[in-house]
Amino acid sequence: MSAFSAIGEETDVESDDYTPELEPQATWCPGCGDFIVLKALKQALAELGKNPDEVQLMTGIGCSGKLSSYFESYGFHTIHGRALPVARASKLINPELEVIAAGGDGDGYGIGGNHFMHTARENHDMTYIVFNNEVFGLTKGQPSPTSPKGHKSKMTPHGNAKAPMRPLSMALSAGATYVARTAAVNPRQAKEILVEAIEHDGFAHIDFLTQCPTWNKDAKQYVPYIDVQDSDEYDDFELDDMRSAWEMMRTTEDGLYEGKVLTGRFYKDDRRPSYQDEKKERGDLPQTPIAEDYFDDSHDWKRSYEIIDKHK
Amino acid sequence: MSAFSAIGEETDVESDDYTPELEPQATWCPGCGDFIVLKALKQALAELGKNPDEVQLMTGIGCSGKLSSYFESYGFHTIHGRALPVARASKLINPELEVIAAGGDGDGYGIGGNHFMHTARENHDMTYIVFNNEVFGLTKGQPSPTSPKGHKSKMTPHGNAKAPMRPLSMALSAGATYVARTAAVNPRQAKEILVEAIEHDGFAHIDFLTQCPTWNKDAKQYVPYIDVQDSDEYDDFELDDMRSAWEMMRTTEDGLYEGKVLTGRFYKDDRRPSYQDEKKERGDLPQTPIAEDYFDDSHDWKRSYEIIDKHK
Amino acid sequence: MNDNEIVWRIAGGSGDGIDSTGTNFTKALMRSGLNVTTHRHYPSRIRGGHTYYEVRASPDDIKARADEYNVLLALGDSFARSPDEEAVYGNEEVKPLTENLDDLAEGGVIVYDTGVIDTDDIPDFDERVEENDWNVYPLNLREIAKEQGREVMRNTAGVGATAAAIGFDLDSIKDVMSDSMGGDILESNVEILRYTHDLLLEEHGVDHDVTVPDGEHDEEQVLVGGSHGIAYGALDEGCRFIAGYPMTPWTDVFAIMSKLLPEFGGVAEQVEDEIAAASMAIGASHTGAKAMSGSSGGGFALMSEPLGMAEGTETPVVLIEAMRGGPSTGLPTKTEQSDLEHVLYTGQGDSMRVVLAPGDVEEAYEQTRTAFQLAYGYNIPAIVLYDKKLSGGLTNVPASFFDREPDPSMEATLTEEEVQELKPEGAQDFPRFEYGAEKGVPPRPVPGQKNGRFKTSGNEHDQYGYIDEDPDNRVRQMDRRLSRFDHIRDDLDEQDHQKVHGEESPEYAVLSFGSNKGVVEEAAETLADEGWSVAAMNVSDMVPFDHESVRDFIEKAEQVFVVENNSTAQFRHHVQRELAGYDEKLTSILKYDGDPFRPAEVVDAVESAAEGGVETSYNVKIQHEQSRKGRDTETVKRLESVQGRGDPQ
Amino acid sequence: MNDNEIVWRIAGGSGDGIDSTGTNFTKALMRSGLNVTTHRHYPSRIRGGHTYYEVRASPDDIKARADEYNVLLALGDSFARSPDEEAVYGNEEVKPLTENLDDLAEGGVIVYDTGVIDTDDIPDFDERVEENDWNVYPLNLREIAKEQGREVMRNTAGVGATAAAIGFDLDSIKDVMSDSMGGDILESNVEILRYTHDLLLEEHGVDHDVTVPDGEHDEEQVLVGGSHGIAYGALDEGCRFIAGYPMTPWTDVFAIMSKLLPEFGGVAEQVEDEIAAASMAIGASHTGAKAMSGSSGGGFALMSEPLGMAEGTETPVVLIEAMRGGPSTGLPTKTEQSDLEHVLYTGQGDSMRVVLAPGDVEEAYEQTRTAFQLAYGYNIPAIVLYDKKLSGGLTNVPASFFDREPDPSMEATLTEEEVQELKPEGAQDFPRFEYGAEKGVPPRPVPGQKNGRFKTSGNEHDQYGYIDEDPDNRVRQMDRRLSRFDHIRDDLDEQDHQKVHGEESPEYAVLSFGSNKGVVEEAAETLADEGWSVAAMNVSDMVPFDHESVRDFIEKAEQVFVVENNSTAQFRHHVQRELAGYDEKLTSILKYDGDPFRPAEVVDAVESAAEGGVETSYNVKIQHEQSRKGRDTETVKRLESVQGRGDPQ
Ligand SMILES: Cc1ncc(C[n+]2csc(CCOP(=O)(O)OP(=O)(O)O)c2C)c(N)n1
Ligand SMILES: Cc1ncc(C[n+]2csc(CCOP(=O)(O)OP(=O)(O)O)c2C)c(N)n1
Ligand code: SF4
Ligand code: SF4
Ligand SMILES: [Mg+2]
Ligand SMILES: [Mg+2]
Repeated sequence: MSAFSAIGEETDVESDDYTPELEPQATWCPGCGDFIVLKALKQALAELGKNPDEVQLMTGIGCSGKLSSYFESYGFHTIHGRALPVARASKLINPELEVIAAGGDGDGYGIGGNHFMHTARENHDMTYIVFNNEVFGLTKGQPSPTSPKGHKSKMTPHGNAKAPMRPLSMALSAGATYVARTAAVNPRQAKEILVEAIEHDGFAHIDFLTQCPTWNKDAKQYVPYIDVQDSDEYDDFELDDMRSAWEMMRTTEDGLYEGKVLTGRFYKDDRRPSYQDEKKERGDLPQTPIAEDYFDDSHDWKRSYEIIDKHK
Repeated sequence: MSAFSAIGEETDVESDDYTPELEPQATWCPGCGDFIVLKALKQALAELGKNPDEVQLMTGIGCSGKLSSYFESYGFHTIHGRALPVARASKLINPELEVIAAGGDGDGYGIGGNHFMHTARENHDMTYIVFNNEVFGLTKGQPSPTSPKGHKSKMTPHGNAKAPMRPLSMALSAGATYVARTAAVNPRQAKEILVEAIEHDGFAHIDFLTQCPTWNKDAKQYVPYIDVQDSDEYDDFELDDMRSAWEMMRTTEDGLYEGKVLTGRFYKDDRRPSYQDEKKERGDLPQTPIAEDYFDDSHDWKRSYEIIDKHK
Repeated sequence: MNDNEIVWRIAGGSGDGIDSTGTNFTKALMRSGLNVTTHRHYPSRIRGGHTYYEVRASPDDIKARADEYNVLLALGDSFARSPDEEAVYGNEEVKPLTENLDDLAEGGVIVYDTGVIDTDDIPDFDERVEENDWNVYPLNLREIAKEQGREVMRNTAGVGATAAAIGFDLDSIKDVMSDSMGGDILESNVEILRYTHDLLLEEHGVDHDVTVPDGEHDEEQVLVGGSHGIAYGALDEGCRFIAGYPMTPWTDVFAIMSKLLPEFGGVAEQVEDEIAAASMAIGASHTGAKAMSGSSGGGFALMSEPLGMAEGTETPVVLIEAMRGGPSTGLPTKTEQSDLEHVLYTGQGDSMRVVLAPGDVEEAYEQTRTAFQLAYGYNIPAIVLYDKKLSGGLTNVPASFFDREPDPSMEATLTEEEVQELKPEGAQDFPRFEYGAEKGVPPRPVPGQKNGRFKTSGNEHDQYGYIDEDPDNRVRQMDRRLSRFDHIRDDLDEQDHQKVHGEESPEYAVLSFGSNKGVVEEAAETLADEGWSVAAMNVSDMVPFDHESVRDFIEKAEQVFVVENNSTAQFRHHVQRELAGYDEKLTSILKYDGDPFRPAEVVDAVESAAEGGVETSYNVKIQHEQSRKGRDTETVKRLESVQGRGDPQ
Repeated sequence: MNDNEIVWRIAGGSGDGIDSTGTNFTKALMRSGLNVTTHRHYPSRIRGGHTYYEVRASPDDIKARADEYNVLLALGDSFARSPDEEAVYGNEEVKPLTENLDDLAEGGVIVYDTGVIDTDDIPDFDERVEENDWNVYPLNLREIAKEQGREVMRNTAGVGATAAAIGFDLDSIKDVMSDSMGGDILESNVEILRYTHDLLLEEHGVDHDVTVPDGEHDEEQVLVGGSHGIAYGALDEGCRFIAGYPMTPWTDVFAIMSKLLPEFGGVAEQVEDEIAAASMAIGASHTGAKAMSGSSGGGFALMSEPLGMAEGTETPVVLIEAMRGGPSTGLPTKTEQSDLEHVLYTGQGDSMRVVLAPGDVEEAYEQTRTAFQLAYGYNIPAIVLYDKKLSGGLTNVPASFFDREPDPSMEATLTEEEVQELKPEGAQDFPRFEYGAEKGVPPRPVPGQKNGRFKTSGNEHDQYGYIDEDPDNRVRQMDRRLSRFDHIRDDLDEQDHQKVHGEESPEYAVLSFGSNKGVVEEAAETLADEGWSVAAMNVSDMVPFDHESVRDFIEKAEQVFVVENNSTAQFRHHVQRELAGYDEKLTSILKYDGDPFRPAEVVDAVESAAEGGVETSYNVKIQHEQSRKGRDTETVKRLESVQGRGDPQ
């Protein structure tokens, strides 16, 4: 029997089961897009029938990072920019957990950008939600890597001189196998995409447009949005064709700053094995979760004495 | 008169003028590709008539990082992965210097990957040479982010489980405005590309294939190589068209691990202003080098007392 | 409470403009001729959550926040929940009143907004009012503001009412308001100000003796905080480059510099992380500019490796560290002095940096200038260590304090002419790391200077900067680099940072560092007034340490109380490390609940500890032993009012 | 030199296989029944550059490298320049001979390769040979190897020749060779071994008294270094996860673990940087595995912030820090003990970590196990601090030393059954940070356990792990976390790490930490043999410090010499910090030229310092004062032979 009976248990859960009694009420500002991420995530996990005890949520630091305070599961509020490596290891030690990482655009594309790139390259099996509000929320409105050129703040009185980074095409170039963008203004799509991302075996990246009415008035409204899957104009790319996906992503990224909000799935590759599977295949990761061994009294713990002969 | 008379001075230099008397002889292993980077860089700067005193070379840590020991100019051997931010600031303080940054594939794509991405995004005007030997050289053969899948080493006895990262398409997606790959086996092309990169106004990235005969026997020979500009098979992409460049880069990146060594220029964009110019345009960077002010006795040093009224 | 002062507090929801209203009122008090200090309390949250802003004002010399306060303006927390979610903290709205009653002095004044707060929701409110003799003035501020057209004017309405309650003339308030507003907005604000002022007098009459004292300044004052001191010191010293990444509370300095540098002919960069920030400051400095970076907590932790690069390459740079509650993300918006050891020692190898911890706004300005002078005089990194308290607390300083000459000079940097003169005959490179250099500091050329080229490396290097692992070269370079500290100490001796405040040879001595300066001085004064034989010293020079002054101070006293805002007595241990003694003589007075000390807390702790006691009536800990061992054998008496949410037992 | 020992050195070019030849010879000496210790010198460069490998062998108990050596096998540096560049270090090839003459004992033996080295290029070679009574055996090893078909067999050829010169039986050498080779390769190696052995005897005859002593071990021995000790300790304690990034000298542990973990049912990850490495170890531990990471110098500096996360979230993790010369990139391949302060204090806020510094291979094994026990017993990060010397120096240990039970248990981690039992009635979450927990350690559930879910955060949090900035909660949580150190100290007291070696109440005491254990013990023995009243103590417990034992040791002596490998006396200051005393009693003996101490250096320094002297005949510094101030008023007498390249004067 597993030492972790919450895992894989048949569960009948509702969205509300992911609401913590101690912090049922998120303290984000009125109108903040982050509320919708929380709601969509609850719905997605309920739809997937996940027991809160089998979900490990790792968050960064930012308004977005507080997600783990308002979501009832195992929750690890890490440090700024480092949710991904913490999550990666969690999944390696217990691949049966549902591991979700989340954080802001500053957290994930700024200070944590290198982890983002390398986690995508390695195709770790997990879901990564980036709350993209095009601004540093928690520290009060400084430009983030996705802020539009010209964004004004205390830090940039003459407007941001930097061009925004391109989260979708970067994720793809880096190696992510599921890439989507959704928006807080479209909670139905958000939930669906979350379900797909969680079900995907490999690194699933969701760029989640979350308006920040407090610090980013310009980008406040992500409406009207276009769902590329529902659109005749934009649906002529193949989800599993990298080259056409890349083109569509560039169009989408440029569009955001020209007022055209394109959302939907942009890439999905089911052929590339996840990192966990690659490691297992090479004999570099045990077939059963390492976490189980510590609770298994019959586990055979190999000791150094067994290999000491080579030093004789 | 400038406080830096080496800058822009008409100079008649030869390749040998960049050879330091104290370390004329690089200590790389016999057959190491790094020798060719050094040689090509000397030739390129001689061709451009640069005074060694107007060149600021910033290097990372690695076999590659020792470039600054063997090259006669102002030389700053920084720390692992951080040559780019050091170089960026140098160029902001004195845009008239010729700033060149260099380091290994581990240094630049691994630990320093985030600086690489953001320096490209911001399009800082400088040349960045990555010695890509597909391995950690100085620390003795561990896999680097560009090591082929399956690379064996002490650290990976069953072979590397990670897919290599894609330096060219990443640079492009990130925002670099000049992207090329050359190889130590092709010193003529290397020199030409270096000349172009140094002349380019913006972030010029060169992925320089440097065989490491000591730790990476597999990748030892980058021959036969194909110069895409000279090839009928591969020259049907446009240097200034992002989409076709991206496709060509993917082909080139994949090819390397299949034994097809494609080199040459892959992207060049002369329209996007450099970061220095963006900042100047917004009034966020003075028109003349800040470094000059400290040597200019007539410079008017504004003081805090001039703005103290707002606190009254 | 001192009769000759007023301590006014405005409380409300985070994001409700409490901060700017408080600052404006402070300015008005200052312009009326009073000395002021401010203290701000806020949660790590953007909107909502209880926050307050307190100003103490007096014609006397004041150095710290007050022990209690006597005027409360309680606005409601306007924090609105998302319509999609249900609010559950039912009493959040009344917090601006409930949370602020404990510290309100007897006979104090309360003005509150009946539009949001219903005192029926507050247990024992009327009893407490009676017991404490509070003077309560309820007004429907929200309604009044709404009627005048804009609900946000609630703050102004409240200000008008409290002004009436304490007899503060509206003119200086209007004066301040007109600095930042004009036209219709100014007019309607002035109108509402006057309206509630008159209304309060009409409806309630004023029948208490809490009134604003009169004062007069000799000269014009400015209202500034530690962050201004640091930023202006840097600018006046010719700093023209900053790179950073936002982090509370360091962001203040970064924002001031980012705004001003373009005007001052410099450049500011917000970059991808703190590693890049510190590396860029080093690159900028190497290229000839006076440069700085900085951060708080985890951001500074990321600078450990670049800081070492500055040490190893002898590149001058000034780094700023603004402390907050730790470890890890800790208490992001609260104050603490717990990064001392981190700043002293982070980074591999023998550390080689200057560390100064200024005690107030003036010291922040002056010591930042000193940090630049030492950094660029000795080609060494210099760190200015301060905290959230010093950063955000405002105080008045004579405007003339800032009337000083800028000094962009870099003592240990060469001009191109000097390079030509000093370059050894026949050498290809410049000997940037010459063994025999005066004071251990070989001066540096700047890239672009003809014949100045040199190498530099974080690896051990020879006199030209080429990597060199020869043991003898190593020892010579290490000794040369270390020898600089003697000369730096000599320079600092001239600045006389460590001064004794109080008796020459007291029975009791109070030792502190950094931002506790004013608190400890005021506490010592109170103790002296009570007849104690006491003196205080606040230490700024962390490295190189001022052995002579501190030893002398300790030697002369019979018992020494080391006051600091952290839980492991870092400063006391630093003293022990440097002076190798005084085991029995030192007693720690520690506070680490996120709030700064008040003078009364220090007085109380000293009184208890002097008798060998270990208890105080505050959240303050007395520790007689010097080490971690024995930590839980002592007792802390805590305020029992709050038990922490979710007690599982 | 001791008569009963042989100290054999093989010198050549980096990359020429000096290392494996040396290790094989060492094994052969061990198998012949001798005790061995090794020391390796190499440049931060892959191929070329002078390197040597030294083994000391004796039937006696030996604890350190020898003061001098008596057999040199000088191979040429085969380092070939790139054909495109001109070689200019004309004499690089002879360095394996020239660089090694200073330490060669009188009457010593030299075997060198005339195929590469021409002694005419060496100034005064013949005079020095005569003066020192050296026995020189030139052989054209390169030529011989070439003739036998493979130039790389030069090393084997040299080994055969030195074996002949010191009367060492070829059997144990052959035996060792056959472990790693077979077939033709083995055969031709054995052939050349025998060939040069016989040739030397034939051509030269042997006429000196330097011979390999006889010895016998009671039981079978294994040849291991500190890195094996650490890795095997970790494995036996059930560590099944490592994440890292290569860095000298930490790479050794990382490589051993990376190779073995898959065999042991664990997982190893080389990741993008050290921030990720430490973060991953924390993530792995959080998910229920015993996990570790580690680095050296700058790599560990990058772990500062994740280390704080482990402290703040009370996630157990073991970090390994392997010191090398600093600051910054420093001396990457040389040894130093200069990261002590860094490891103790890096990271913002009051530090909360265990730090142990083992002194030899056995301690490395045992203290690594202890580190895991404490980490997982107290949910706290524990750091093992060692250095390049301990990492790379090999020594023999009885094989039975490793015959121990594995212990994967995690004392402060719950099973799912325990979670159900302990979960408070009606609570939705598990109170992972309960105030009242025994020993201050609330045990933790593991993700996936039913009903175990909890929150954790680097922010201050309440008993369930929710962010909570309430001052009272803060104080309680801090006090609880700090209270663990008392209990940890109690646990460590049982291990008795700090032992006195020598007299009970000596006149002179020698205090050291970490890898200087053997050196200092041997030095104390020498001094005792010379009639000094002396004792030594090596300290391992850095945090929590063993106040009692160290104070007692210092109290009992009249003068205490603190021996350490760094320039700022970090350990001495740590002692002062912890004990708040002994200003006058402590004298530092410092070495920071990149090489480890030899016993004779300590003896010499103690002899000088005991008289109040400040000079030694080595690159060793005596410092009587305790602080940086005064640094350049004292003198270091250096070996004058090397002035460092490129003296500009
Ligand atoms: C190392 C470090 N640097 C800086 C900070 C301060 N900080 C906290 S959140 C944040 C950025 C928040 O922006 P984002 O990641 O976009 O999240 P948001 O608040 O917008 O959701 C910063 C800079 C920190 N906590 N740690
Ligand atoms: C922070 C830090 N981590 C690790 C190291 C150790 N280190 C030095 S060079 C290097 C990698 C070298 O690989 P690469 O960058 O590809 O350069 P190469 O030697 O192959 O030219 C590493 C890991 C270091 N110096 N600093
Ligand atoms: S500041 Fe912006 S991102 Fe943060 S909670 Fe408020 S609206 Fe949301
Ligand atoms: S190890 Fe490889 S990269 Fe380094 S110098 Fe040798 S051949 Fe070149
Ligand atoms: Mg954001
Ligand atoms: Mg490499």
